[in-house]
Amino acid sequence: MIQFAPDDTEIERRVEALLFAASGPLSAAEIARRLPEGADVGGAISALRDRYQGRGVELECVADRWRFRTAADLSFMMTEEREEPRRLSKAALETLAIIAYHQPCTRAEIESVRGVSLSRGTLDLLLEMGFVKLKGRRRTPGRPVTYATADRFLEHFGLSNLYDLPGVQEMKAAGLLDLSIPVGFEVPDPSRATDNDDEPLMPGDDDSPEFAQDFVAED
Amino acid sequence: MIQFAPDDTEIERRVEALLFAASGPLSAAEIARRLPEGADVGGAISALRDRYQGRGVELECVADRWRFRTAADLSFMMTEEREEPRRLSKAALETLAIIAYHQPCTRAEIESVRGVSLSRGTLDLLLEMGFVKLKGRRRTPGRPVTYATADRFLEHFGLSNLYDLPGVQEMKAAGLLDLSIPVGFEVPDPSRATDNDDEPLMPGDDDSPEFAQDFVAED
Amino acid sequence: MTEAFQPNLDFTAVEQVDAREAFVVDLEGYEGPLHVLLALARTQKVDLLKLSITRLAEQYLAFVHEARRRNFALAADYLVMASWLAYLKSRLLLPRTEKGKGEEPPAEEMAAALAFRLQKLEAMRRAVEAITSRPQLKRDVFTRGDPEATVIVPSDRIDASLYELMAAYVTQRRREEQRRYNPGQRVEAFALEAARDWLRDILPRMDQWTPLDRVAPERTDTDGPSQASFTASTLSASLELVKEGAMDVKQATAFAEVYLKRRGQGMPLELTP
Repeated sequence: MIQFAPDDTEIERRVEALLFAASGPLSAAEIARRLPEGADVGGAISALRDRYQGRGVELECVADRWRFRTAADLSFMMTEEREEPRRLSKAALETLAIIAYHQPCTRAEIESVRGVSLSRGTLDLLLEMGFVKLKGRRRTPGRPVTYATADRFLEHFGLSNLYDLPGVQEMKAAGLLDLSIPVGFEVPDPSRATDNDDEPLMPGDDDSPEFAQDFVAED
Repeated sequence: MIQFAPDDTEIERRVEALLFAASGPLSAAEIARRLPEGADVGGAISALRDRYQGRGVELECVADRWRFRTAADLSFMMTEEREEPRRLSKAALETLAIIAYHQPCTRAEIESVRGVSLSRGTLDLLLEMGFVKLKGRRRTPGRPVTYATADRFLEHFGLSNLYDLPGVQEMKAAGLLDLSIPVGFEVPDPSRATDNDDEPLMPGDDDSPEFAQDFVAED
Repeated sequence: MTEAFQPNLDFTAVEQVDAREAFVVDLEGYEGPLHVLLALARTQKVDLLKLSITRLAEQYLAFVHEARRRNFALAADYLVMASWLAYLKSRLLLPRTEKGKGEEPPAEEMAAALAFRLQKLEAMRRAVEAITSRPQLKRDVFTRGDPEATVIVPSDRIDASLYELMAAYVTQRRREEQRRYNPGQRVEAFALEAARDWLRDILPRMDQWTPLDRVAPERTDTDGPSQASFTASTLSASLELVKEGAMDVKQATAFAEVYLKRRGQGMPLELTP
């Protein structure tokens, strides 16, 4: 790229870009190192400072280094409106995956696939996010509650119904199952799951908080 | 803190601060949620866009969201910030382009455009990088899975939406984005020997791409 | 059909093409027959719509011939394409007398379709160039290097794709499979049957309320069942004996010690120290 000797406006642009992209505050010397010899860094910084004066973002000097930060009077926007990131933990994602493919399934069944016991809160989180719902009770000793995916799950993953969940073919196509496909590996088709073994929840079962509490206590 | 109804300049300041502070692109709705009721977000965004036009930092629309980024012509300065990008093979790029321009499309459709079967590792790399996502299933026999591009693709290449894909209108006008081959053309393919038994196309098939309908139905 | 295209493979054709286009056989650069055809079509320097399919077929056959002469191992689909093109070419050259085999579309249509496919592939090639020449994130353009400490995270986005869901599922099923083949993880249980025999054996001596853990057999073999399994199975077996009316069980409160005692007469239990 041919670079003509840049004028002051161009130097200002470059300083602006550098300060914006930098991962921390930059000193004038650090900035100068990335500019053509003899560039007026001081002048560019002070021009930028004036330009951003009173804007939503301001140029600030801390310990002889420069950085952009949002205007102090707008800090209320940064704190009050902050929202918790909703990132699914590995455990949550894995649990969700098992419920999706093996639904309806009990907590014990989830644990048997995962090989570790479900930590407190994993299922709660999925229930709270509306990805998973209580489905019924298994007609086996202890009558354990079964879980299934809820509508929000389909919405989030853009599936029109459970039949659309990717199966073995797609797992292969995506390179997830290649060399060492376990013998007899099968992925259950949740859309053909039979609920015959399950009984419906009693009225109030699914929204009674004590129940969820109970369940958590079993951990 | 007492907040008087802010004027347009103040709204612009706030939008500027929000966009600067955000870790990812923000949609107009996400910005509006953090501003007083009735604030003209669209006006503020376009004012900001003008203000930053030609500066070292610019306001850009990607995947229908807004973000500040450094000016493209200054990339030569950003050596320290640069991450070594994962190099996509020619096959992967071609696959990505086919998915981008024909989405949602099936694996078989991608293969038919390229005339070769997709090698292992092509699609899964794109999936893993988050450029491509599984979209749904085609409502045709076998219900093949369809692929589409993910927001990450638009964000990476700085595209505001899919209509913004280079040349998409011209290609569409030239009929090049139609997945059905105009006449009964089938290059014999040893891996799909039984395809010869395909029914002839029904009249009118070529001007009614079921594909476009799918797109609507699967959403 | 083979006879029909033999004449095309003569050396003059190869040499003509070779001399004219200086076409280098480089299989590494091509993904498949269609990509080769596209590269060859470009050498005709005409609009893909006005492409001479006959000539393209000749060029391709020369390419295949040359590749074989230099002992390149050509994949089957390259050869299938060669014979198909030879066939197409022969049909294009032959005067159209009768309606072929009836079901087959006219050769001109097949040629048009091939041209269309090449156009389509070419369009995608151009698209790749157009897309990759755009400023790319973290290569050409950069977002804020140091977002504010109080980051505003777009709230309606949850970081989980269908691919990740699939990956999470497969990973676990894999692990499950591996666990199944790990003999070290097998859990030995104290069989209920054995627990029942054990209880019946010592029952005559249990005429006092005795804590459960003193009644359960003590673990001696480190490979055998765990102490918890001994205790649990003994409790289960004792409940069966209660049902049969052979013994009583009591527990003062939840989590308190469980006491066992036989019903009726018997010998006193010798407690182990």
